[in-house]
Amino acid sequence: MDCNDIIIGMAGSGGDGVVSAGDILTASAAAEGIYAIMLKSFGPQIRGGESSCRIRLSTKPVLSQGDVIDVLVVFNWPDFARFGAELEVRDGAYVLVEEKDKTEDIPLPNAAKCKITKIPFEKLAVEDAGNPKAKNIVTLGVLGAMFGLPVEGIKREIEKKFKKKGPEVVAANHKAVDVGMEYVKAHGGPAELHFAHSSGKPLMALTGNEATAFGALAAGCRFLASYPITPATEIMEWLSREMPKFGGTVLQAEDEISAINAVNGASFGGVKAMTSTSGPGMSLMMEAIGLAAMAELPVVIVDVQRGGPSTGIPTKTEQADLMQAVYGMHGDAPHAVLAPADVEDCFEVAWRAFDIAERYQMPVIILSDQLVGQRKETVAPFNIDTVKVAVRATPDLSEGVKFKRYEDTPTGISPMTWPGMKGGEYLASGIEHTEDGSPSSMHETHEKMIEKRSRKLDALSGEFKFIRRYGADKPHVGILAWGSSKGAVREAVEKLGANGVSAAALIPELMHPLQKDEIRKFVASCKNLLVIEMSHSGQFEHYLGANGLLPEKTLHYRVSGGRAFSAREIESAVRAAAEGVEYKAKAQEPRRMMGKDEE
Amino acid sequence: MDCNDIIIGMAGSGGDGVVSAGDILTASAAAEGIYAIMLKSFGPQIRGGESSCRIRLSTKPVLSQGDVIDVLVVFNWPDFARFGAELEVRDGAYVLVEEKDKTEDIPLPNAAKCKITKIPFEKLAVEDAGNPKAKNIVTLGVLGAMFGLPVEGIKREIEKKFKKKGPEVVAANHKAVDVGMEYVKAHGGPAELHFAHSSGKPLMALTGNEATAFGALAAGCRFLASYPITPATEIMEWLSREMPKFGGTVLQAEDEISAINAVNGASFGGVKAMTSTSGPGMSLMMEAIGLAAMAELPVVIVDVQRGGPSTGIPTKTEQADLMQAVYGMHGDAPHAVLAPADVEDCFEVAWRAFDIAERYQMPVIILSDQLVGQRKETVAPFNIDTVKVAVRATPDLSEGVKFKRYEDTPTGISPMTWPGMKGGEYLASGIEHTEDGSPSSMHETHEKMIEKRSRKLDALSGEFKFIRRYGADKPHVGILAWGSSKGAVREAVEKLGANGVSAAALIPELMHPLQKDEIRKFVASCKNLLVIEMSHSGQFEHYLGANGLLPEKTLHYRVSGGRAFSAREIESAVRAAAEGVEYKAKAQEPRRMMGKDEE
Amino acid sequence: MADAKASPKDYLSGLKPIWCPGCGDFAVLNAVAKAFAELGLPKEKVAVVSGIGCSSRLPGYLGTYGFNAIHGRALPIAAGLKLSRPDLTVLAVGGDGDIFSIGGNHLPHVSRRNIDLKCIVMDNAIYGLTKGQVSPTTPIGEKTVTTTYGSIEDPIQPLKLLLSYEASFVAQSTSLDLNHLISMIVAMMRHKGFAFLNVRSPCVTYRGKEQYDVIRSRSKYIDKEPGYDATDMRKAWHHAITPEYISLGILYEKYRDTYEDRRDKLREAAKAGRDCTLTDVMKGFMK
Amino acid sequence: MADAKASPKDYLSGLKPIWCPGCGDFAVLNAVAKAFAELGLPKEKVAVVSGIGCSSRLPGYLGTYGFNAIHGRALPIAAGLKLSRPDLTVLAVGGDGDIFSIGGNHLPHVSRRNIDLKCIVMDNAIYGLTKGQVSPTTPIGEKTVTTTYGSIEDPIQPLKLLLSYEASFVAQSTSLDLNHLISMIVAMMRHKGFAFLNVRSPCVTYRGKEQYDVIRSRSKYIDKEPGYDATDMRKAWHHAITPEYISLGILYEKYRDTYEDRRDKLREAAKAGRDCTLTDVMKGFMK
Ligand SMILES: Cc1ncc(C[n+]2csc(CCOP(=O)(O)OP(=O)(O)O)c2C)c(N)n1
Ligand SMILES: Cc1ncc(C[n+]2csc(CCOP(=O)(O)OP(=O)(O)O)c2C)c(N)n1
Ligand code: SF4
Ligand code: SF4
Ligand SMILES: [Mg+2]
Ligand SMILES: [Mg+2]
Repeated sequence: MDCNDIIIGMAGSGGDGVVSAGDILTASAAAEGIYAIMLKSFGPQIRGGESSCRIRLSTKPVLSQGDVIDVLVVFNWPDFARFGAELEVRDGAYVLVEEKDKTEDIPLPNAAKCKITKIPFEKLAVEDAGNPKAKNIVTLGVLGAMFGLPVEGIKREIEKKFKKKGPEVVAANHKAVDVGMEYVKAHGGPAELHFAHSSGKPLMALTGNEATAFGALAAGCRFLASYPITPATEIMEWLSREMPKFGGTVLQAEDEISAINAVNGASFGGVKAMTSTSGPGMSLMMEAIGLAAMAELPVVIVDVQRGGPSTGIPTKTEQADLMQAVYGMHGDAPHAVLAPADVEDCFEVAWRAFDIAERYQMPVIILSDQLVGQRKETVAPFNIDTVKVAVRATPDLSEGVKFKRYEDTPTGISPMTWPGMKGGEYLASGIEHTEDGSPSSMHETHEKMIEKRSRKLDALSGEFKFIRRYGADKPHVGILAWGSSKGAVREAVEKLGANGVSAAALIPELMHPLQKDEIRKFVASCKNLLVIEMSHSGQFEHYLGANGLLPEKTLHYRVSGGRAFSAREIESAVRAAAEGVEYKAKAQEPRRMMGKDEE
Repeated sequence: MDCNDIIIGMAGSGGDGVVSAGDILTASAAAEGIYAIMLKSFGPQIRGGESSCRIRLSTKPVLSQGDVIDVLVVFNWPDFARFGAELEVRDGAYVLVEEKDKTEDIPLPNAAKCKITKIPFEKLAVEDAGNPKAKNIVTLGVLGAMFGLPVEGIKREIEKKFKKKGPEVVAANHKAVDVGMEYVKAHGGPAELHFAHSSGKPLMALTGNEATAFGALAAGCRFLASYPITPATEIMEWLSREMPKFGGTVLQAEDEISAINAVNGASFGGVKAMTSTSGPGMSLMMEAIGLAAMAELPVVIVDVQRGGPSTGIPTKTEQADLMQAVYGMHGDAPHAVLAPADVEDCFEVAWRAFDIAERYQMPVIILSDQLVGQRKETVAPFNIDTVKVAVRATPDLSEGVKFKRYEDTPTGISPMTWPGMKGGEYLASGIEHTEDGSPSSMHETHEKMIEKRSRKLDALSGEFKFIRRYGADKPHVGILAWGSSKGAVREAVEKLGANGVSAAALIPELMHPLQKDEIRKFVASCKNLLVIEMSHSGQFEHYLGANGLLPEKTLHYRVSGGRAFSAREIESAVRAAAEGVEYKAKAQEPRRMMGKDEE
Repeated sequence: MADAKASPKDYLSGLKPIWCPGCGDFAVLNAVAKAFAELGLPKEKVAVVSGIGCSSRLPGYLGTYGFNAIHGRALPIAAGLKLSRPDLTVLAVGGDGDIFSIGGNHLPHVSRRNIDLKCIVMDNAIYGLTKGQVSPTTPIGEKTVTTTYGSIEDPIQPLKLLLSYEASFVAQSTSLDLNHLISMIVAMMRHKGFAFLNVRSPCVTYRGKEQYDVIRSRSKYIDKEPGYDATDMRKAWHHAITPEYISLGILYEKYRDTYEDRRDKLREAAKAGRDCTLTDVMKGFMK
Repeated sequence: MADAKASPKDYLSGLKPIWCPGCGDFAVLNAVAKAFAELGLPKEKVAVVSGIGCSSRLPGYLGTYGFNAIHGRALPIAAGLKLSRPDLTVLAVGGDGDIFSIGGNHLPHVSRRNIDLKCIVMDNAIYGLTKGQVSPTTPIGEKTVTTTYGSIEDPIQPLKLLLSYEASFVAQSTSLDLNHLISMIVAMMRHKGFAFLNVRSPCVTYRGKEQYDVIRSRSKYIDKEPGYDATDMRKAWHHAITPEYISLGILYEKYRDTYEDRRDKLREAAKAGRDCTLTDVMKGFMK
């Protein structure tokens, strides 16, 4: 059976190299022009713990990580069990297991409906490939031969990857691929399931965090100060490698407070600057983001959301920093919030964040999440020419013209200077101030200046459109969702449409200020409205309510984080909404398989 | 003309002692059983700058600081001008000025309509009382004799105040009072306006911050860690004096992060603990408040709001930390928010905050503000017997019973232990955890535990009622307001009612979780709904919207902070709302009087 | 108070550590349990507080009260706990990132206050949990995931800092010498006042197994020198900053009033000889 | 670059300070303006960054670029500014609460990095702006509004801390001696690397005018001693901790590579001899 969309899952111990095999597979897909999304997952151990990955390959752009797995490779079942619902397999799936595993012990609820195939991975690696560590590479050979994956591409990737270690290493790994392929040929040959593809234009393979970092660099960001935190650290790691090549600076600050304030300082100096963090770091940055709002400094803050509250679940996604991003500062502190919905978006959102920050002189928060930030996708090379490199409005400093740094203008944007500009000297401050920057504690000044600053949001929402709509024009069920939910939502909308269910989705990417008119138009066009989000308390729904955008009857589908949405569950939620009822996710079955839950 | 409600304003330089005169007047009112509210205001200078106070005296409980001033004493007009709208005088007011001041220079817009009285304050102090520093005391004598204020009470307060300095000092100050009184007798005698009062039961005179501190002490708080910040510092100052007497500890921490975390530590130890701060400090505390939510620790945080964002206006009030208090933490972090509406409330809200925190094992934020926190009011002695001293639910630790710290219960409240309890050892953590406290990164655990924690809010809003309603049953205009706005709102509602305008107000004091049913009922009973708040962006209105509580057409009256609401402007807003239109505050007239606005 | 039959195992929770095989933190866990047993501490009277990091997982592996809090805040939490519950034994633990970087501002203040709590840093000169970023104790020139081209920052010298903060007990040990480590923990727990112990605890995953050799070859047991006087600040200083060797042992120990001692006196002064009631206090508002 | 005709007045904004009459901070303001004039700094190339406090009002009184930011964060803001704009002269100023208490964690890190910026603390041993609370440099026993019964905390010793942080320039002066103050500011501005100046600047309102006498009677100009060697850390240490007198002058000054120097080299290493384009970088995603 030919297919052009296949999902492969692998699980094993740290030493089994399943993630590295996944990386090679994804990279070779990219090189062949095949679309892919790869998710990795690790246990709490830094080393030697369990790890897994799931790769969806398709000849068409893939929207989400996909629902159930078509081909599963498991080196170790206890390891597999730790990933619970993340690795659900479909009925009829191929399950490749170690030869020694007993079929009756396989803890899949639908094991009886799967095609269990025993393969002596370990033995092949040790005896035939001559290297116990090459088990994952042997596996790639097996997968390639069984399911028609791009084996030549895999070999090329292996070559690139091991080149530095010398030709012997490359040859040994190539041999491991061959060992796997030959084993398949000798034992039953290719499976019925065949991934039919032909080579296309090469794609890039990168994570959302890398795309964000690259977008910032392209926008002209030349200063990053951050403090390490999962799942945002890759932004700093990538920029610490690339930024110096462009004469920029990456500072690993002593904490997040220092990081955001260094960014405030750099921005005051006229340099485009950014910091990257996750929830706990965001919480620490609130005061200084408010300072940027008050002093009207262009700064960009990336929050790659993870499970919360507090330390929460650092390695998994959630969408529950939304209210903090919008309302987390004390006082009325105007700023913007943008949310990327996939890896490609990360690039655009990053440069647009700088565009907004620099032109409107305010903090812009990029609200990414672990699911977009850390997943790897194949995407077409970015069109760098689309990037607008924003320039701040500067004042007339000629003799005799009085420069007022915080001049009250119709848009609220006051032309600004920075050190080095003669005659543009001014005092930036977090204390309330008059148009010329002098401190003031008068209500009248406050009212006027707070009005001026907030006017920038009106100007922004008037000028800037960043919202996406998918599906039917007058849907039976209209979905409002945001951020990384987009993939599964869009996929569900398309599937439902193909199956005669009229659905549509609106995904705002400018989260604050909201484009209220667009949302109102959408809401008015829907028979039933369904808000979908990964926040137990329903932050997005509350936020829409706060903006007066929800009709009396709004349905919702919300779960807490710790996993990705699947298109399948969204479909179910939409089908329920079509009947006017709310869908509740079933308690996940695989959970019962686990021994101890603690990590 | 007799009156039983009089507003006196005074303005001068730091050395003039107007605030100290106001304090004496307020204290003597309290001793006589007269109701009073006193507001002070200072320029940005620490010393030697301008200062002013306004005291409203009444034989009935006073709800707000009052609108326009009946009697104004000005030692120095440039100083007066800095207070702009804060010291507006009514037509027909008595204005007492230094003899040397030229009537035509008096910069009051309605000067022509005022009764300008020239008095040689300086000269009386220097020549007759023999002490240039006694000008303010002379003034008290003048005011007493002219308007029938309780002169004997004033003398008694002076005695108490100066006792420590010796009988000569007391006598000299008594003489200053006499000098003032005699001057009045000799020059025109008592004014027509006469404050008619008789002595009643003595009242206390205290600020909201003091009442908050006392409420905490009464609730059993035995640990306070704070960092100084205006306008909250008095809470720490008061407790640093009183807490040690009760065997408690007050720690001035190195910063707010340390303060709130020390409080987390004390609470983990089973001790009732609190921190006090204002907006900038709150912003720094967000991470650790989230920790308390996750680790389910009872902690109390007081935020005495000031003008924001950022450093903003430290000495003046605003109601724009509401969204932060409710939504400022990353992730879904259940906690409660209470808002006192006047000085008396501060006491009750403080002990109730501990009651909620301890029983529900979560952070409780007291959202006070500068207007309640720093104003002085006379109130009847607190009934200490009403205070519930909460006790945490503890588990059965008998042999053989497995103690699960985070047991999933119907209310979400899990009996807890603290160090010292044998068999109750457990790991508190900010990382997601199972019922027995072990770390977990499974979605299923997360969903279950986040559900458990949020259930506490349902239990709380079901059990705890703290909301106040004033005015007509089926009002033409219903007001939703909160916190310190209450005074002016209630006064306006009563006045409007007396004038045949049917108005009502609902003031929730449990701000989070909201008592939705009560609010819905109220909203349904109103013809027009008006949301009143001191936040330019309309945080309260957004918050009500987020909770789905606002009808399609809601009117609002919002201003930024930096001043107090007057009942008069609320009246205007209600009258406009009765016509279905929104009221806009007029640009304040006094503003034009000022020279330079910067401070 | 001491429980004669205490065994180290009694102080463990039984949860299996998720540290990498070979991680230095295993030794610290063992040493803590052994020291607690040696001191016979009733386990319900002990609280171990940590921040976030590989090292901060430690309280979860103990059977005492524990608090695995947020990054960098072990010390203020421990301080709040100890100040309100002076009857407890309170130990704060964490990593070099946790305690010297994000939490760095708590050290001088807890030291100068001389709060009677203990602090162990598992110093591996790297951010372990977040997978290998530079830390304030990482040597200059070192390549990490955030210093691709080698670190350009001079590291801090923890012992020197703690001496200048006036910690009343400053010691160093390593995961390589379990007995020494136990003895240092026992000594710090016996000290009255703020006690600080830096443990060179290798991160085999991000700094390599070589760290064991580096530490082994450069260690010197300074307090085994005859006549070593731990109250001599100048000597302590010398051992703290010498580039020649890694000083192991108690560099400095000097008793002085604790915060708790002084607070007791303050309470007496406040009470001025009589018990105070809420009604008394309320009278203050009526002057 | 130097502007020969610069006068101190050119560096003032003309805004009237709101400090109390007699406040020590007036002298610091004057000294800064005079030092800038002496150095002939173009005022558009100077940025003065502060936190919040009486002392932090200073940038508002200068005519250079200024940033009156938030409490405790003058240093990280100044660091971000200097690192991204190495062509500027960047001075951070603040109070003892601002820089030693809430902002205390920025000092060790800015020092060890040796970022080429300057820091002046107006140390009045009290929280002035918030009306008289205890600060980390307030002497033990002192009564303040938050220490009704006298402070029970040992204060920090700023100079000692800065020395242990390896600040490459550590000096002290006072508001009482304008000429000395000017000379210290000039010296610190000429130093390449992180320079720290503690100024004993009396708060007459909350610590009393007596502070002037206390400082006057206890001051000693240590670097006026013949043969004083400011590169001798041990001597510096001695002067920093001696209880006998208040040491005035440059206690320590030693040049070493700045962060900026090292970063320049790092950039060269990263570029590896060729100019990099965005397209080159993007190719990295295609491996
Ligand atoms: C506020 C905050 N910032 C950052 C992090 C991410 N984080 C967790 S542990 C850690 C550092 C770990 O290093 P260290 O403290 O040395 O402990 P180790 O893992 O090396 O034992 C960091 C940066 C966090 N959890 N919270
Ligand atoms: C985050 C935060 N916490 C607290 C404050 C309140 N605050 C303003 S200035 C100050 C301390 C002032 O003392 P210091 O830094 O010594 O300066 P000085 O006024 O004595 O010059 C404090 C606590 C604040 N503005 N922001
Ligand atoms: S990463 Fe390093 S510190 Fe963390 S457990 Fe592994 S070896 Fe230990
Ligand atoms: S309060 Fe003290 S520090 Fe502040 S201006 Fe007055 S004298 Fe100076
Ligand atoms: Mg470490
Ligand atoms: Mg100070």
